[in-house]
Amino acid sequence: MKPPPFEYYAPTTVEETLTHLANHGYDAKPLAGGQSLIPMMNFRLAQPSVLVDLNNITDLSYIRPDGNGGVFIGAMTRHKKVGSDPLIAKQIPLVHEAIPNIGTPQVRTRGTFGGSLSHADPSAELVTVSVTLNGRFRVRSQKNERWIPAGEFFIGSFTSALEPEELLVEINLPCLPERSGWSLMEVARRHNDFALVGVAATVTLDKKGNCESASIVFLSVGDRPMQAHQAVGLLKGQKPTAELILAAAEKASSVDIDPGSDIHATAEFRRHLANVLTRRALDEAFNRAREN
Amino acid sequence: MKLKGEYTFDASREEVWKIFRDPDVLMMALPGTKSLKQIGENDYEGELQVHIGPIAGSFGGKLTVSNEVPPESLTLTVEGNGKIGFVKGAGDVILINQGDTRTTIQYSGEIQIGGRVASVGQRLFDSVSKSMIDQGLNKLNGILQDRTAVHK
Amino acid sequence: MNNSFNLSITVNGIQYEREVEPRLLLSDFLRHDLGLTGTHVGCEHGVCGACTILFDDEPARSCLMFAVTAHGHHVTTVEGLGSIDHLSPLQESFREAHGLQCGFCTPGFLTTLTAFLKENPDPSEDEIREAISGNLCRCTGYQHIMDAVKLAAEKSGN
Amino acid sequence: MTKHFIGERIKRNEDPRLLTGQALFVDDVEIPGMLHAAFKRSDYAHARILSIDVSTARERPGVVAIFTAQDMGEDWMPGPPLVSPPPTVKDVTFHSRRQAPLVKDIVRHAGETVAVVIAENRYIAEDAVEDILVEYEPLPVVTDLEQALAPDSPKVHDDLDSNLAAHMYQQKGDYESAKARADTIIKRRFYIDRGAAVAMENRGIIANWDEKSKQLTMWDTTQAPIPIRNGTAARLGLSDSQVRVIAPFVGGGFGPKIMMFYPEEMLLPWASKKLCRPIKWIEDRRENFYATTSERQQLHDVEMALTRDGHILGLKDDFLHDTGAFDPYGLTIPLNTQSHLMGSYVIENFSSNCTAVFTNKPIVTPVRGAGRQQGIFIIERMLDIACKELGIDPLEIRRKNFIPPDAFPYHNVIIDQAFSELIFDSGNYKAVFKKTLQMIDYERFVKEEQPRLRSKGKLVGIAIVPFIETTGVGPYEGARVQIETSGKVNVSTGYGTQGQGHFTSFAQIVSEQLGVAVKDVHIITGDTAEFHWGTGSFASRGAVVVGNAVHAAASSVRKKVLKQASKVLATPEDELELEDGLVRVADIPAKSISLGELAALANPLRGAVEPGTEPGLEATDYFGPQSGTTASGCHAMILEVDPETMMVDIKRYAVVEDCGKVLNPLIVEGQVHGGVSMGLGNAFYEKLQFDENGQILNASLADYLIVTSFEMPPHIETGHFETLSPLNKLGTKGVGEAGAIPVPALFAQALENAFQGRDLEILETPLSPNRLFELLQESRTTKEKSQ
Repeated sequence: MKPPPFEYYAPTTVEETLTHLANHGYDAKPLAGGQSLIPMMNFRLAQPSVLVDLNNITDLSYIRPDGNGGVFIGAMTRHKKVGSDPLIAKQIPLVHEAIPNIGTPQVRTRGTFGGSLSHADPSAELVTVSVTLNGRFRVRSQKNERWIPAGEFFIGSFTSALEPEELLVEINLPCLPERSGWSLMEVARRHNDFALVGVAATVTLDKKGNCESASIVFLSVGDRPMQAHQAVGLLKGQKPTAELILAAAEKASSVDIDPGSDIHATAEFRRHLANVLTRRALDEAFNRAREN
Repeated sequence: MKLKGEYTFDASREEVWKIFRDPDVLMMALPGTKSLKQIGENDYEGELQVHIGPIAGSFGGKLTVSNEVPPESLTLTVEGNGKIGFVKGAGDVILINQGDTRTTIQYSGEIQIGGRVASVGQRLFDSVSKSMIDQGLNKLNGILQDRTAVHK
Repeated sequence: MNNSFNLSITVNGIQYEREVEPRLLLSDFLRHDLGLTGTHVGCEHGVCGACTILFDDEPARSCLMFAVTAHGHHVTTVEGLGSIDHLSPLQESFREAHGLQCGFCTPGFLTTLTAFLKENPDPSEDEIREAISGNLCRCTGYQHIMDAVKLAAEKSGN
Repeated sequence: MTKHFIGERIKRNEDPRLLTGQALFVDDVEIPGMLHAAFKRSDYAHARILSIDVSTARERPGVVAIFTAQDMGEDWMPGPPLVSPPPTVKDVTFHSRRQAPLVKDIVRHAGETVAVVIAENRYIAEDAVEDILVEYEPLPVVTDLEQALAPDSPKVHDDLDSNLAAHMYQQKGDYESAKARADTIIKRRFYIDRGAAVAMENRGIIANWDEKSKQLTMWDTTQAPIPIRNGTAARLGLSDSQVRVIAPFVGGGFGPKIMMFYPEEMLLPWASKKLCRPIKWIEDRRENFYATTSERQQLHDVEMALTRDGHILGLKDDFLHDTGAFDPYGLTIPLNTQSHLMGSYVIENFSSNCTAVFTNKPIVTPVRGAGRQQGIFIIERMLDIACKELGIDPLEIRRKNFIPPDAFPYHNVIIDQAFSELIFDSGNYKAVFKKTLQMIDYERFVKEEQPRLRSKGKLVGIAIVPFIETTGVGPYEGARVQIETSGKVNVSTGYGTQGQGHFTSFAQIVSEQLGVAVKDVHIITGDTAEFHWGTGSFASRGAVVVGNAVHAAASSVRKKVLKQASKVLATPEDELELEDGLVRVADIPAKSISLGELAALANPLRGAVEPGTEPGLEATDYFGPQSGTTASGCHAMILEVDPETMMVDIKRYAVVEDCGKVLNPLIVEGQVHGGVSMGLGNAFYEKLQFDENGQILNASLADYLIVTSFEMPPHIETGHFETLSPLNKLGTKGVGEAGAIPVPALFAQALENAFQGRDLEILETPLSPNRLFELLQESRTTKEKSQ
């Protein structure tokens, strides 16, 4: 299991990188942490003819406040750094809770925030969480720069809105308003496995204690992070009673998602788990919202 | 692996049927099709360059159309071989009239995958095939609308 | 396409200059170019953890890195942790607690845990479990490995 | 009073090398000018090869040679059968079909070797493998055991009438008459699926033919170096003395590393001889799932005849056994299954038809447990079901039927894997059972804990399962023990070692005899240049068969030492003692001589030794038991299930092991822990997923789930119970596979106990959260129907 040959570039700046991407287009693949790409190359399922190694670009690894309580995260920031960052823990607790669910300790020392998002794996925690939080991504190419909302970034299985010559350089995650709660629930075969089903939820209560807004996004039940719009519709403006949460979980698992069957779980079992996890996630999220 | 789904085109059943029988259009629709040439009345031969995120592989193979009941239904059989494995599958496509400008197609079939991609790529299949089919059908719908636009 | 790359890397404190093909995996470079065969290769897709090394003192899968990416960095392999006559406290604890059988996965555990104990000298049971959850062992059922880590932590404690 | 070494928790001699990366594994061997091999394997499980085009591959720079079956002349042929069917079982049918180094015409399972590329490095070799174009005519595939025997089934070997690989009937007493007397007959069908061994080190081979010395040296991850040496010499038309096989440190075996001969094992020496270059092949993880053997798929139709009060009158089990595309290893696994179907119990009447079936799947040979786990799963499940049907307590029914301590040696009449009668030599099953119940605190849990937790909505279950393990079978092993003039002791054996601690446990046996420190005993295993005779590591036989050979050789050396010393020290032998590397006079410690000095005296440079004396302090001896020893044990478990997600959390685990005399408790406990982790895999995580086309759908460690630190119980409490085996001087019985054997039966019992009231009946293994979910759905719907 040895990777196929490729042309290799090790730029030290983003500009240099964008030039390589512009020159090679579809044949080029940026190499971030490599924790998803290199296994696929070792299996020879991925055979990029050009690799542009981002690991020598020093100024893409940072976490800083965005001024409105949210954070900017450099695309090459390693998971471990994000997981241990006090600002993230305080302002974006959902991400703080998501990090330990990513791969293994050894994967988290190499894997990067931007790499995980660009890989667009529908089973990836950060992919789901960034959509749940309404994050946005700064994307650059030689010619221009644009911000893409997380909700529009993931367009299919392992397929993002990135053009071949574009590079994801920065992630902006807003913090939750007050009276908000969050939760991430997963079921995986083994501790470190990709979740059979996972759900990330955030809720915000109004002063009367009704659900002002909510966001429920699933992983591993479709070809992209699946947003439970209908379930959220049920919650909005309502008192988050046990009955309402049950109804929302039912709606989310029966209507909002499109799970498939694979060797680890059937679609039916996935729907069942989605139901259970949504209920548990909303319970936890609303409880946290009441405390905050 | 079973494939099953539904898609509604904004065009009449006849128009949808036409493109389904037009290799040039199919070629544009099947993601990554490099070539597709008719080798018999109902047989096509082609080369497919699958490109989903980092996963890439080229398949050479045959596409056969059978059980034609114009413009209602047909069966598509594909057989492909490549470095990362092989694909074999057959699917029935039914076209359902939804008025003059809308047509729903229902497809259901079984696809077999073998070799490297089958043995280590399981987790990706379902979502990847979903993506590919959606991409393809959206493309087709786009093409259709351009055509109808031209006709008007 | 056989473009080669001049690699400069420090391994176990020694600096090496080598010309390598970009696709050469760091695991193969350490084992076959430098002859540091203590780093073992069990799956080459980043699951088993046998190939774990310390990359700038952080545990990383050497099968999921190209040697060229390690250019200008420093790496510690199991050979750098101790010697037959001077086992590190962790290595000694593995021996006392019988934390290894066939020993194939062991180098990955040792590198992972060396970094872990540095960050977390007094770990809880669950923290140890988490720390080794990215290393597969088929012989021990992990119990004696857990014991070994506790033992090493106690030792360094007093 | 001499010091004791046997039975002590002694740190392992081999560890310092393994802990510092200084232990030699096959892939660590580097030879100047070494080439690297990679195999083109079939993507299809069943297909006719129409053409193989290697022209592009040959062009690739760095490619040295490419071989297909066509290039091998007659040498492409399969080797001789490895293990013959039991001659002692009457009317046994056996169709022997073996794998070839390279397939000539028809591939019969996915992953079969079609061509080999030999190149300057592995990267290039793999590039070239991708260049090879093979044109196949796909043939219909059969993977299902029952379908395989259907008249219209595709045939794996078209020269046979059917896919029946073997048939074997064994009986004890007369089941039909027992059935006639029975108050209850319980019938069930059980399905056991296939799992992989997944040693952390994949297989690897280096072959180095030296044209000048006409010597072949082979490094191989094999569990059986001597047979590999003999077979390789025979295949290549060389004498045994021209072939040296070295099995250095091996990263886990668990059975499959013994499967002589793997295609790669036949091909590498052949190619090295042809090219006169050293060649290395290291299996990669994906290959390992296809190219290395696996085990356990069986389909059982079982009948148990009982009295109203739960006495077993008879057991009938007709089962199908999947042997994959070939059957080089004979009937070892199904023989083990039959040998364990009666478990720890007195069953006077037994009847078992075993039908081995060819399928288009990789070859089946023993994996840790080797058919025993299936047998124990059946008998223990049947007892649990009987309890429910008869309203008897699960502990009671077992106590009732245990073979009593005074019944040993207990004759089971049928033939076991050693081709001799299945005789249980020793044990005390009741006492081991009792001890296990105490360790898990069974009574209190069931009376107090469980009700309390259940009232809190916690779904907790408890289980206890006793088991036996046939171990330590022949034919024989040998060892040579020699005291060096340094006073250190050298021991060599032809046995292979894969982590079992032989460098320490064998040393302890020597130390016990010669009074030298364990660290001063140097054990050499797995090098045919060091010891000429042996069979291999299988059937949990190392401690028993090699251990006793080492013991015998060490005792002979001890005699020589005493004889010599009594002359030198002018003291009668019975007044001498061996301790701290010295021979000394018991009452006058000052009066002594070191073993090193004695060794020097035993190998003089001048003068004459007495006629008949052998030089040196050295002895070689062998041990060949008439029949195997039967170890036993008992496992207990407490688990909790999340009733919604079906995730299982094991809370407590207890094991009592009776492997006779324990040589080193530390090592025995390690063996047990490892076995349990593998058994848990077979119960809930590890299933090789084949689709109907014979494709393995989870040929990676990301999808094939071996347990991690989190899936294991927080702690496995281990207790030892020693009933010495009368069959060998040390009194040892094997323990290598024991840990894995009862786990699936135990796990199933615990789940049913946790779901009591939900009429969950588990008739299969491995399970999964998804499968458990389905079973509970089914039980619900059947309930609704019945209401």
